[in-house]
Amino acid sequence: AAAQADTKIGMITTLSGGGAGLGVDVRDGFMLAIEQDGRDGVEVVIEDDQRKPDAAVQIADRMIQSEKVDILTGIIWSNLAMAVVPAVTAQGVFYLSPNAGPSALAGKRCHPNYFNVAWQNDNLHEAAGAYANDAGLKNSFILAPNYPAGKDALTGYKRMYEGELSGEIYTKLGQTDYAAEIAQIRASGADSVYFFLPGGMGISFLKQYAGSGVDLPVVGPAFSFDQGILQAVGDAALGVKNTSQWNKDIDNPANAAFVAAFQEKYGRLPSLYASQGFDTANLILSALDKAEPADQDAFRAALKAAEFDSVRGDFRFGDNHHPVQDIYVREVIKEGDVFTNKIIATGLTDHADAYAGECKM
Amino acid sequence: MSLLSLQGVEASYGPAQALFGVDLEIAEGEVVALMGRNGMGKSTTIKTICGMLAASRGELRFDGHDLRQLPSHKIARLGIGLVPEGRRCFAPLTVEENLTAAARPGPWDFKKVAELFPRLEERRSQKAGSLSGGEQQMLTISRALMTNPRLLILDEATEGLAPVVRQEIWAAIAWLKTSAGLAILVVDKSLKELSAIADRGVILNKGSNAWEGRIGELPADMADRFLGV
Amino acid sequence: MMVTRESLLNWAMIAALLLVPLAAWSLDEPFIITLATKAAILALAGVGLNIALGLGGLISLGHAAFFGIGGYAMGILAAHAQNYEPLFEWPFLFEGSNQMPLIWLTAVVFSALAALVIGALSLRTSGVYFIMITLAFGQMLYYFAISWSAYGGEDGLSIWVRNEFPGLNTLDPIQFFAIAYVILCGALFFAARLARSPFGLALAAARQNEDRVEAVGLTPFTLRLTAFVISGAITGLAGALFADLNRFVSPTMLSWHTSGEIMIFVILGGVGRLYGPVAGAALYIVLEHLLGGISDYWQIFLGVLLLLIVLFARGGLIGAIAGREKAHG
Amino acid sequence: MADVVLKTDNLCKSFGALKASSNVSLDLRAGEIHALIGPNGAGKSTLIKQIAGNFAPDSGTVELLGRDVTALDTVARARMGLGRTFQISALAMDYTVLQNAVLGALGGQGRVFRFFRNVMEDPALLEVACDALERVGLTDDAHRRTADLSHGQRRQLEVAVALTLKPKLFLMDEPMAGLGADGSHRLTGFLDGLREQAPILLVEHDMDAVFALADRISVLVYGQIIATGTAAEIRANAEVRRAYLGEDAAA
Amino acid sequence: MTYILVLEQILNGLQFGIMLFLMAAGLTLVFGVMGLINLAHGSLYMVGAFAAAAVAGWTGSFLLALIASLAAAAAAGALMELVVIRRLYRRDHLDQVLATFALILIFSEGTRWLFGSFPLFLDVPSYLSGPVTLPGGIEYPLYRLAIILTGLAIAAGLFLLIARTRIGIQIRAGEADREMIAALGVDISKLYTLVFALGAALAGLAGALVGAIQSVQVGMGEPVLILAFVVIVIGGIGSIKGALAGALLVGMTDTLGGVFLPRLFTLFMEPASAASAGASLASMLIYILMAGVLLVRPSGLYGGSA
Ligand SMILES: Nc1ncnc2c1ncn2[C@@H]1O[C@H](COP(=O)(O)OP(=O)(O)OP(=O)(O)O)[C@@H](O)[C@H]1O
Ligand SMILES: Nc1ncnc2c1ncn2[C@@H]1O[C@H](COP(=O)(O)OP(=O)(O)OP(=O)(O)O)[C@@H](O)[C@H]1O
Ligand SMILES: [Mg+2]
Ligand SMILES: [Mg+2]
Repeated sequence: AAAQADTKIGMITTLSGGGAGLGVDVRDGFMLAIEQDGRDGVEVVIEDDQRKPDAAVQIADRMIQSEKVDILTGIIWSNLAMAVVPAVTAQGVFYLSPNAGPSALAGKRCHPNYFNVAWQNDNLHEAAGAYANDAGLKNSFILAPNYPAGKDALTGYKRMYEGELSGEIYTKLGQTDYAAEIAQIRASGADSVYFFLPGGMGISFLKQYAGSGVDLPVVGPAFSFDQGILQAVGDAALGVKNTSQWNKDIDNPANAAFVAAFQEKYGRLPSLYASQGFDTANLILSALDKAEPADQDAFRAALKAAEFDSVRGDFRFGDNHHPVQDIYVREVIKEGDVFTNKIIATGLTDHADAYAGECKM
Repeated sequence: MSLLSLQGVEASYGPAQALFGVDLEIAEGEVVALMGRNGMGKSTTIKTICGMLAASRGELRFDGHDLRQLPSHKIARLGIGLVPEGRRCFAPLTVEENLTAAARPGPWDFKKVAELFPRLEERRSQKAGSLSGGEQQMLTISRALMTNPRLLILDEATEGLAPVVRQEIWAAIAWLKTSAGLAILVVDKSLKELSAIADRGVILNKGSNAWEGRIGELPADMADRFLGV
Repeated sequence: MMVTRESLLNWAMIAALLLVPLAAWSLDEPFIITLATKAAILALAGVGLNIALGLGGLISLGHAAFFGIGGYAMGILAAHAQNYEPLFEWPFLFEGSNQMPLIWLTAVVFSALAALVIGALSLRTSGVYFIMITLAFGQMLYYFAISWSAYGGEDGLSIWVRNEFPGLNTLDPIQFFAIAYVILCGALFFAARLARSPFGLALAAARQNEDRVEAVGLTPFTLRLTAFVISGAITGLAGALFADLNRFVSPTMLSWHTSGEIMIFVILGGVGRLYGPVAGAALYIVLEHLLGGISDYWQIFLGVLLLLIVLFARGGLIGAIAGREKAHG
Repeated sequence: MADVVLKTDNLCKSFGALKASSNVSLDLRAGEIHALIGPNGAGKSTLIKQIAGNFAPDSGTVELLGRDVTALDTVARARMGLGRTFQISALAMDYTVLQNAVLGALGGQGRVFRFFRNVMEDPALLEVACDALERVGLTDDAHRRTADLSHGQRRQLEVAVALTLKPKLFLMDEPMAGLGADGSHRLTGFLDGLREQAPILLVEHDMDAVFALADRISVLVYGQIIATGTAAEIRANAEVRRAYLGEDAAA
Repeated sequence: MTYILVLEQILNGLQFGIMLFLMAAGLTLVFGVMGLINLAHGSLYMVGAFAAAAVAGWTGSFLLALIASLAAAAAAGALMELVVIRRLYRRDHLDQVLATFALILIFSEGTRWLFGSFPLFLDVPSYLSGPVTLPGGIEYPLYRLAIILTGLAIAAGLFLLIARTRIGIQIRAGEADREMIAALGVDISKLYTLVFALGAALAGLAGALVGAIQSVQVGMGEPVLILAFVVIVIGGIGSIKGALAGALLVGMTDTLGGVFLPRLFTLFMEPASAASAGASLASMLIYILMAGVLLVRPSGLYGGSA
């Protein structure tokens, strides 16, 4: 029985400033699904959080108190999620994360009304560690920025990786020059490099790495090799392996339709973030088919069932409401003028996260 | 024809009016003394001439040019050299740099200025800010000369100087008048020296003209009333 | 005291800051109340900064340090109170606290201490160097907080429920607003008295002419340091309230952007105007709120508006409305 | 001999190669005006700054009221009773005349760390301040902004602020500078009366004022005192005439 | 750790310092000469990088891209000066802070509006790419060597311009007393527009040079802006020599601190936490350096009176 009453979805995401690209992608993917569905009675309100935690908290308050939204989504960054999610779920509203999956929310602080549609933060790093074993890498040099997500990243990699570490470095958050780190890599005798440097940091690192003459294989999570920023990295990224739960060449009808529709509507290839936005919207719509958010238990069960056509193919939630999914290894290639990825292997199959056990729900 | 001519000039600092109609004429090669008690508008008159303060009414002409239309630097380039009240040398610059900054082609250059004030030659590469008061005063006079002006304006140029130096400066002014043929507008409190050198005196009182004529002929009651002597 | 246009305006402003949320309360628009609370708290931070900046002429670009310390005082005390993990056991067992008065006291004490240390070092410099050295200390704390994993690092610390105040329900927006409003009024009253006190006279004189103050036998350094400490303490108190408003604290509160924003409230309202920060914070928040909906590029409009205000409304908002003359004594 | 309130002993101060003070020893006695004259750049202001505590001398000592104060800073010396006027007016320009005077009174009283009482309504401070303004003749201008005062009035205000401190001696660096003839006359008369209250070390280029006022005159040339004596003695000194006064000064 | 690696890291510090200098030079010029706090200097850096990326995209020529960065940033700077900055000289620093903060918003979002939210591509030209082997066997990217040399040449040129030429002297005179220099017949407004455009062009060039090895994106100027402020304050405001010294000091401290502190910490901590604790301290290091320098020399290394 389709829900007849109006459903209001609030999207809080980053639409201005340096990190806006990710927010724009999530929003565009999300709205594409909503428009394709075209049903009446679903209203989406979108607000820019400027990547400021306090702004995000206030927008959430407003959406809940004034606009009376039933569901919130959209946040890109872990620190904003940590600020917003607990307060939102405590007020009895559903939150679906289209990106960010901080470990606390997967473990000790999990909540029945919180669902993560993307990944737990460690997932892609774990897959990279597993891939390193498969690829026979025995002596990795690993680096990440010195903040919680960075530490989680290296921890995630080390959780799966079985070889030796020739070096482990935490860089400054927002650092743009990596000459010193690259020199250390050169001197370390490593056989490969694993790095997690999101956004501009990754672009800088790769360009400088390519120019340094160091020639070791590089592995990273998808964040530094995604559609939005690959063009800015250019040739420097060619051949790099990266891990992702999605790519545009995953072979299923939902994905093919999504890629084509996205390209048609926005004139660019969809990114990982767009796919996550798209999946989030479709998940919500599938649950709305079964229950109203006001009927919390029913709606929660409908979400948990996750009966929608994910662009990733198989998709299901674990007990802590985080995905259990395959994570692939991609390689950066050039198609015509455009840099993009193709899947070359599967890193982890049906993988859940390491914190599920801590979640008591 | 007069070189500089002011007619009915009025000017204000924000809401406070300071000049209420000042008239002033200076001919080529003439030395005019502008006099008056403290706060009567002498420096303000000078600032309006130099374009540092806008006249709200009246006419200001220099050599046929309407000064009210011109920004400060263009006025200076017409040939007006200013020695301002309170010295205002460029403190972080050396003596030589102070002079170079102002230099424009003409007979006055560093060598000639150094002849007039040999002390400056000795202090050539000292920062102007650490010069003694008198040295700074010499520097600002030299700086104005380096612009090779036709009209030199001296606002309290002998303030704070030792009597000997003061005599030197008066001698220099006299020399500028006779040998260099400069027109000079001079503000100073020393009546004795002014009457020796100036062709004419103009007294301001509360922002407008109170008396004009040869200083020697200033009636005693006026001197008392307008100058306090 | 003479009734000037400025004092009328001040009364109007402080009344509006009270009436708007009251109206919103009766119309059941809790978010407007939240906005007003935010304005009141940020104005409080501005009032703190204004004591250093307007009265003492100390342009501090590091006040986020105190704002953040206040925030972390709240975060740490409340987190321990929630976890039942004692904060320390010696000399006595302390399990944190979720009582606002105790949190405020902690915030004030620690931000004052920080201001004492930072001020004592920074006040050896002046002018632009002072601006930058305060910024440096702010950044040090910022980077420290980012990597301080015990309290969440860059992710920050989240508190589910607002802390408690005896006799009030702080979760009710209007009641929490009332707390912030009363504190703001208290700070304004204090700042007004301070400006006219012997200390205020000497402090402002040190801003205008240091030599003169020394020559009458007063030490500008001590005057400034005292002002800096008072200023930091008030801003720290604002930080604790702000964290409570969001039920969240993170290193963002310590970043130089935050310092810049607090400073912008002060400048926007009018430097040295007692109520300047109130006007500035309110305007900024309203603008941010109204423009946010216009387009993705709304910050362009915000920029243009700010620019117009600086260029054409000299003396800030209050200056533009009430006239340039500052009221003295 | 009258009490010595200020004494410098062999003060030396160099800026690089330049000796701005070399072995300067002078004293100021109760009830006198001691004028310090000398060519521009002779080191008068530098000496004043060493006495006031702005510059530390390279060697030598400064004694104030019988105490060695060489190691003390400006504030401490001001508290001991050293009143001062500056060569370039140092006043709080945004304040009213009265506020500047009250500031002086506050400094004199020393209890500045009070955060609640209204300073401009403190009768004790106001009395001191108004009294000082009265003495310099600025009572009518008490509520004007200092920035709007004429140059001469600012000089008077400087003296008034110094007076509020009830100083035991004055240092004055060119107080006549920039004053017109009438201003100089008035100030001369005023300083004349002031010496009873506190002796003055006066740096001045206005010879009319110096000769009218000074009990003793010291002449500083190239950082050295070349002569000390009464007005008549100094006027007659050939070296002083050559270095400073010029030939027609004796007339 | 071999001495080669140490040498290489010193070279890296030098190179990072030079990059900072390029940014700081324009800032210190404008700051010292015109007494203006220009927070929007970082925006000019961004304008330079975007202009370069756009032109490199159209023409494929890196040289043209550099020229475009100079021209675009200079033009943006001149425009900014004529429209906004010129009204701010006589205002106090606070008005300048607010106005130039507003300019940041306008520039950043304006750029995003023009170029979109995603980073742009700008790469090192092939004739400057790849490593070269230096005496002693150090392999070092050619492009970074080129940056070092360019930076040093610019430092020398600027120093001569300001210290020796008449224009330089007039600029400094204007800094001391703007009204007076105008009254002496110098067109100080034009001079200031020029200086501002020059400072902007330097920032733009820095943006383009650095953009080739970093990411060209909105907001790229802000982190560097703070570093550049740190540099000029350490060096002493207005001093080109100081900016160079400050930049090298900051570059060295940051690079070497980042490399050696974690190692130092391993002496008494286990590796993972040493890496993290060392990195934390390293990120605070330049601010500690700045505070330290200012405590000893309150107006910077080469600053006059504050
Ligand atoms: N910057 C200013 N702002 C406001 N008022 C001013 C300013 N400068 C001067 N005035 C006022 O303008 C009037 C004329 O001042 P001006 O400086 O022209 O006098 P002056 O004749 O040069 O006196 P002095 O001999 O003391 O230099 C005075 O009443 C003075 O108070
Ligand atoms: N900080 C300094 N650095 C270098 N030289 C200085 C400094 N201060 C003063 N001087 C020099 O010391 C000498 C004495 O200066 P001082 O100001 O004491 O002279 P003064 O006797 O007060 O002269 P005036 O009567 O002109 O005011 C001058 O030659 C001056 O250039
Ligand atoms: Mg005058
Ligand atoms: Mg002197």
